[in-house]
Amino acid sequence: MDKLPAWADIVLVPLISLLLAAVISAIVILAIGQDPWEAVRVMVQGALGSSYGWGYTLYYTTSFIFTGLAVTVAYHASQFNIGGEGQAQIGGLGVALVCLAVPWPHWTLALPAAMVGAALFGAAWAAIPAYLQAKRGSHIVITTIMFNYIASALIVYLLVEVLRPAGQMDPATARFPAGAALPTFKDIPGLNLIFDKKVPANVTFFIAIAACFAVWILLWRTRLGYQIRAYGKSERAAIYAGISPVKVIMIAMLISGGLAGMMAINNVMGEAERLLQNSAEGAGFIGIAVALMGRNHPLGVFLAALLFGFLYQGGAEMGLWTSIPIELRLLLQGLVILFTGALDNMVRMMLVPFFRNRAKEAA
Amino acid sequence: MTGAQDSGARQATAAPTSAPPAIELRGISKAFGSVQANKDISIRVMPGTIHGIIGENGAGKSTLMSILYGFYKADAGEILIDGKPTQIPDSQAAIRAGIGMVFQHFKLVQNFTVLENIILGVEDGPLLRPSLSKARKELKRLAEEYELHVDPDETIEELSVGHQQRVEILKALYRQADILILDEPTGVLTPAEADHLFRILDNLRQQGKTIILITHKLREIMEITDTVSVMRRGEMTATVKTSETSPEQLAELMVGRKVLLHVPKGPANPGETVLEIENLRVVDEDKVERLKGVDLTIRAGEILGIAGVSGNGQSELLEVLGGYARATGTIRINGQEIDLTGKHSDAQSRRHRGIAHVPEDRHHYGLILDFAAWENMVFGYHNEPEYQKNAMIMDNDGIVEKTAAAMEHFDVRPPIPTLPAKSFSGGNQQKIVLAREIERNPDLLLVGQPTRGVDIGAIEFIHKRIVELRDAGKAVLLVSVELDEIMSLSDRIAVMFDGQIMGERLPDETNERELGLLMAGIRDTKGAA
Amino acid sequence: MDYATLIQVLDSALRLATPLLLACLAGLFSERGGIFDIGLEGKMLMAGMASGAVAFLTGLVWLGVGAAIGASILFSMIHGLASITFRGNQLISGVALNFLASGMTVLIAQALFRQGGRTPPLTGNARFSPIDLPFAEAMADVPIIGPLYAEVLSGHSTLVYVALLAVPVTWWVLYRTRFGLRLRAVGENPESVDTAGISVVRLRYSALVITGILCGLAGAYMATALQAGFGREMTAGRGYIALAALIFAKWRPWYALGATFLFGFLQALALRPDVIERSFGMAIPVPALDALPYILTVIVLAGFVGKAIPPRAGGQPYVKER
Amino acid sequence: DPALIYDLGGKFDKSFNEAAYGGAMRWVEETGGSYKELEMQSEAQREQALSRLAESGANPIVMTGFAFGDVLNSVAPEYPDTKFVIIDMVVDQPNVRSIVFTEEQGSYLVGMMAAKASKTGTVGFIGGMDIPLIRKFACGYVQGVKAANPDAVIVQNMTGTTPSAWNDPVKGSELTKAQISQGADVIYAAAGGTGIGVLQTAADEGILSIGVDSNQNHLHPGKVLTSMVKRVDNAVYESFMAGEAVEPGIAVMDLAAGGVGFAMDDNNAELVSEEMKAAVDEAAAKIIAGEISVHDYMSDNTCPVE
Ligand SMILES: Nc1ncnc2c1ncn2[C@@H]1O[C@H](COP(=O)(O)OP(=O)(O)OP(=O)(O)O)[C@@H](O)[C@H]1O
Ligand SMILES: Nc1ncnc2c1ncn2[C@@H]1O[C@H](COP(=O)(O)OP(=O)(O)OP(=O)(O)O)[C@@H](O)[C@H]1O
Ligand SMILES: [Mg+2]
Ligand SMILES: [Mg+2]
Repeated sequence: MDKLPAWADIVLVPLISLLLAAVISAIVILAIGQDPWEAVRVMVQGALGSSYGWGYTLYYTTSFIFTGLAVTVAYHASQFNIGGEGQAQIGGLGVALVCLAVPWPHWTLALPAAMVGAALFGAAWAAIPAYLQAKRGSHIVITTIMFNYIASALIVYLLVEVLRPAGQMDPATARFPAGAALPTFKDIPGLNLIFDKKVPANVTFFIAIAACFAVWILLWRTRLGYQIRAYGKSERAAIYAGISPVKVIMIAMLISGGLAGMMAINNVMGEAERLLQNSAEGAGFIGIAVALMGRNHPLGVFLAALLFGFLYQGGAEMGLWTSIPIELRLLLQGLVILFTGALDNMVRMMLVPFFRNRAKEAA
Repeated sequence: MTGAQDSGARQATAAPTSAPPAIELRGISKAFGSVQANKDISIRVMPGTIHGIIGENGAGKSTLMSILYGFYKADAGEILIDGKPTQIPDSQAAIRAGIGMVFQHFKLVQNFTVLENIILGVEDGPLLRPSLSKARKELKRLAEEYELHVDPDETIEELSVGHQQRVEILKALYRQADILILDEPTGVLTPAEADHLFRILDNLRQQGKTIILITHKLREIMEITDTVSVMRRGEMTATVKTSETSPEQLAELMVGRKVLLHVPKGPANPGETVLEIENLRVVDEDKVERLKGVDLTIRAGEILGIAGVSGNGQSELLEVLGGYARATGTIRINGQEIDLTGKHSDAQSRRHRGIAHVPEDRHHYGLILDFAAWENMVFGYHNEPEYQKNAMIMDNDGIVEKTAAAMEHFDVRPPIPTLPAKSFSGGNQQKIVLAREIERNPDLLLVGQPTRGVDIGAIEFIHKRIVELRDAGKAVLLVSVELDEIMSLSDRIAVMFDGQIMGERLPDETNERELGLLMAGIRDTKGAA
Repeated sequence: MDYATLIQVLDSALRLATPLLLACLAGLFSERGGIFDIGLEGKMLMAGMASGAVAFLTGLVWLGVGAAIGASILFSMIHGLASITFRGNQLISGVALNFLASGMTVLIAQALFRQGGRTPPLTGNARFSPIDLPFAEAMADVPIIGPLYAEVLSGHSTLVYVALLAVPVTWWVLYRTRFGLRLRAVGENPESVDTAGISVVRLRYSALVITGILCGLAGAYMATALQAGFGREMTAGRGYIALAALIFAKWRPWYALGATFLFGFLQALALRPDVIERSFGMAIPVPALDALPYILTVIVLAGFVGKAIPPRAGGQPYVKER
Repeated sequence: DPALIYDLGGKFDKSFNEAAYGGAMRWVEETGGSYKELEMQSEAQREQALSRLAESGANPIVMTGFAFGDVLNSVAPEYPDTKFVIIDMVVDQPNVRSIVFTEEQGSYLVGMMAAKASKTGTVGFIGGMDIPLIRKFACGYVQGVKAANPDAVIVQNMTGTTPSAWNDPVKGSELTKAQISQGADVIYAAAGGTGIGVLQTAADEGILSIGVDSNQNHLHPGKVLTSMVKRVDNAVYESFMAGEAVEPGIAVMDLAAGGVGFAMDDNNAELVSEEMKAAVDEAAAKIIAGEISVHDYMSDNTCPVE
């Protein structure tokens, strides 16, 4: 197959994929008798048109950064972690246990503890599939899917039978103590000038950015990252270099699960302030799209998470203010994953003739 | 197998010269991306003969045969069967034209029975039962006619490799092939199985079948073929009658470069023993014994060259020493025994013991093609303290600097450390690997095929470096299929054949002819077959 | 558990196992042909919506089934395009199609009926009604096996029997026909098929068409037999349970029947906490029963109870020339 | 504009949420006004939905379902100028109106009808999510059944313990079959969207069912004995009518106020005998008069009869 220049592969292919997804979505909107332009307008206005909208967009972005990074780290070790959803939910359990165990006096103390809880629980949930892959060759994609379901059953059980306070009807934990409440953008000096209303975006956003940076350091600056990437590129070469496949798979998946779990800081601790059923709300799956769009690079993940934060918030607004159902964003999401992850060769082939002509002209 | 029977058979079935060739290929070319696997190849194979094809790894033999069998499409050229131009767009067409092929890597379905494999693709209708019973009968007949006995109800994964090969041959015969292609059939066989195979092939020839036999083993060529073609780097370099050639000539055609490169090097000053190997044995995944008790020693300041046709155990020897294949026996480095199976039997431990390794296959082992040159420059040594900034972070800037220096030193072109390895040419990729391994100043350097696919200028450079290392008092184990490389670089030569050391020679006291015979597994230097 | 209750639970298990069985056999064809399909869920969902909509609009359930098959095959073909023609990542394609289905079904149903992504309730000929097997009445009084026949086996909708019939048919096709031989071969070693002069691409697409048909039936069953209309996310993860059952069944048709019936039985039990409590003397949490199929599958995958070896070529696109 | 948020069962659950929708539609028809509405897709969306509607200036904001209670408690203070109305839950905030129903009374009446219509003497109850609110339904129902036929057997099942229990018709259908096999020939479904499966299966199997919240008699004419109507529609309608002037505090919609009752129409006319109707009407009158007191499960979390 003809090759594309690297920049086209990194920038153009995702953009074209996005464009294709958008065009098809627009056709679907037309087909159900609605106005695509109106949809776009409502989405942009609702997600980016006000500080309030941004407060939501950035909140979702934060979640998607974590799950996107989770997929990214695993990807570099050539592991496809579809278990972000379950890992994020179990991470939420970790957060809830930490937050409820101690009457936290101040969030600055609660946050680090909750982060540890989230990461440990998320990592633990990734550990079994990782071990089975590394040691017994059980396909990690299937096991992580199974673990998503097991996670949600476990959470339901715990919420209904164990963690629900007496007398409460809905399956949820008690509210976290006030000392564990994370400052939202409205509470942060400086930012409160822009965000004058209560928005869900909170300090976790900055932790997410730090996580992007940390993942970048990990993958491209540390020995461990070097080994992860080397193993991911070529198992045979890794063995020649004395890199242990079992170790790399385990560590990469534990980091991946930990990152997915950390997402819970944002939604469970920062927003809901209690653990609910299905707390991850599909963010684990969106992480796949984010990582694919972001070409498995933290910077790309950040940008793609922003895009998906926009789509998610914009989609919700669209569901609210137009008669286009909110499910359009599932469609869009599916299309983006399809074009960037599965039909990427098709997109490339569409571009090849263009570059071939240009190469000829140049010659 | 006895020579008398052989020659008798050959005379009995010699085809009349007037008949058109059973197969004729004209001007076949085939490229895989940038790799030109076949370049303008023409060949004629007469009916009722066995035609051998020899050539180095990657010479393009399998590709050529796959084209004949319709598995690949040629970029150019034409195919004539029995003198008639024939289109072979897919394997179905090849089967219809009476061609059967036994691939180097068998194309059998592992969890199918023999019978199911036999009928796959030539079923007699939408239901299996009639085809199966017909095949069962036919199989019985073929088994008797050609001494090809296998249990039709056994699944493939339960069969030995030799029996699997029989199934492949039966598959071709069941499809009424008149032309049978066998791609390196003996590579996976025990000597006894190989002998049996040759009896079968001889039998088939007597029945009038035409056979193309690809092999690396000169002895086999001499024993059974009527004519032989030699391929080199995608080209057909010669076709000769077997009776009019000799193993030495073939060895030269196959591996030898006409221009013998002169490597300027002084006499060796061997010092302490660096490497001792005793009774080293390796059994591979298919339970085939690849090393059958190898004993070797190398001293400091000495280059030991291992000559041999590829596939005789050299790769396994390097892999065991490099730390990524399992073995039994004893290996000592500087007098200390190393762990062959336990916790320290990995590649990292070997490097700590001062063993550096230039692997035979740089694309799959030596380099990560997507990594930049500087990242490849520490590959395998990435844990060394000198490449770290602190406990966690690698000293990337430092590595880039060191890489730039090393690239300068090893004349890697272009000397840009940030370029990905895949964008360097083969020769320059090899220099990157060599730079990495030699710059570490190891006690023992393992080098596999250091100049495969490398241009003349680079070869000279690489050779010079290896000699320099020796002169610095280090031990070098050199594996190469290029005889003249072995001859000109080595201080001592060991010849490997069939997982064993056939003998050791000093380069000044031997010649290519003698080595060629040893490589062919023939120890008696006077009475060639 | 007394016998009458057991009969009742078995009856319910058979109903609940049917969509799993159809989807599991669908996955079997695809994966035996070397194409991993985690998009069973999405195809079932699409099929459910299509059958609910068309059955309601035409009033004819069989047209609904036809539409279900059509919709499901369409998704199968997208999967084929991605994983066979363009050699993309089969797993990602499956994930994407599941998302697509979740969104698309609601969008279409909402556009057509404006009932929040449901299709209107089906009545009369727009829906399958139970049929009684011959002699069910007469057999009912025979001890032990009578109720088993009359209550458990008899009195289901046509598609239940289609699903049960699909098991021997699948077995027969797989092991007794030329197509089955080639299909199994292409999932194990596509080169063996290619060198035999058979088109790998055509075989794999045919397998996906069958997958589409069976998933279509599974979805149609959900919307027109088990329930009377399509509802948002009505498959509720059954596609994934079917996938789990497929692994549990080690990609074999009769085992698939066993595995899906077991999982159906677990689902039926989960509906009857009272029964569980009575027969086990303690309350087993419903979530534990819900999770059991997945846990069992992981155990099988881990190779602790007889290793599940997937078709060897599964998941990898067939690339002849690099 | 006013706004309405539906709970997880969805707007067209033919039951609880659809009743709310009906009220809103009535308001639209009469006033020609417009309102915003939103359907919950997941637990975690509730807070966002509330604050987004409040943010958009909607007033009053009506929400159906107890599950909003917790989030409303934290959102309401953020928007002191917005009025909120929550149905089925008491939230003690100065700008919240809490509307609760005496479901036990309505359930009592349909329980009586069930007992009278049953030929086997066994009747069934299928609840949605297992919470005190639904036990309140069950308890009232049991009391009514026992009042009409002290020997009656009542089979009870809850669909589940999570909100998905409101929208699981398959499970509703299977539970119905199970109860039929235990002899039940009248089944009362208090389970939101899950009830669709109950009513469907009851109709398929030829037994009677009792709908809930909305008048569900029309779903299977001649097969649904009656429906325990809970006038959620009135609650929504009145809240919309009152607009921003909606009065905070607790409002109890009981039998006397027409908040609950049983549905009679052409679809079930033939199923309800004169005698049955007279008996139930009489009981209703006595309840209103205070002569019969139906125990409220939620008052002490117990039920006097099983
Ligand atoms: N499917 C393929 N795609 C790309 N390149 C290929 C393919 N098959 C072979 N090649 C390349 O074509 C060249 C010739 O390979 P071929 O397999 O014909 O060699 P060979 O003479 O049979 O070698 P060996 O002795 O190792 O079997 C090699 O460089 C090989 O890497
Ligand atoms: N299997 C492969 N995968 C990726 N790239 C390859 C592969 N084989 C060769 N290349 C690339 O194709 C190009 C040509 O390779 P090749 O080894 O033929 O070099 P060359 O032009 O012969 O150079 P030199 O003269 O140094 O041998 C190089 O960029 C090489 O890195
Ligand atoms: Mg070959
Ligand atoms: Mg070269």
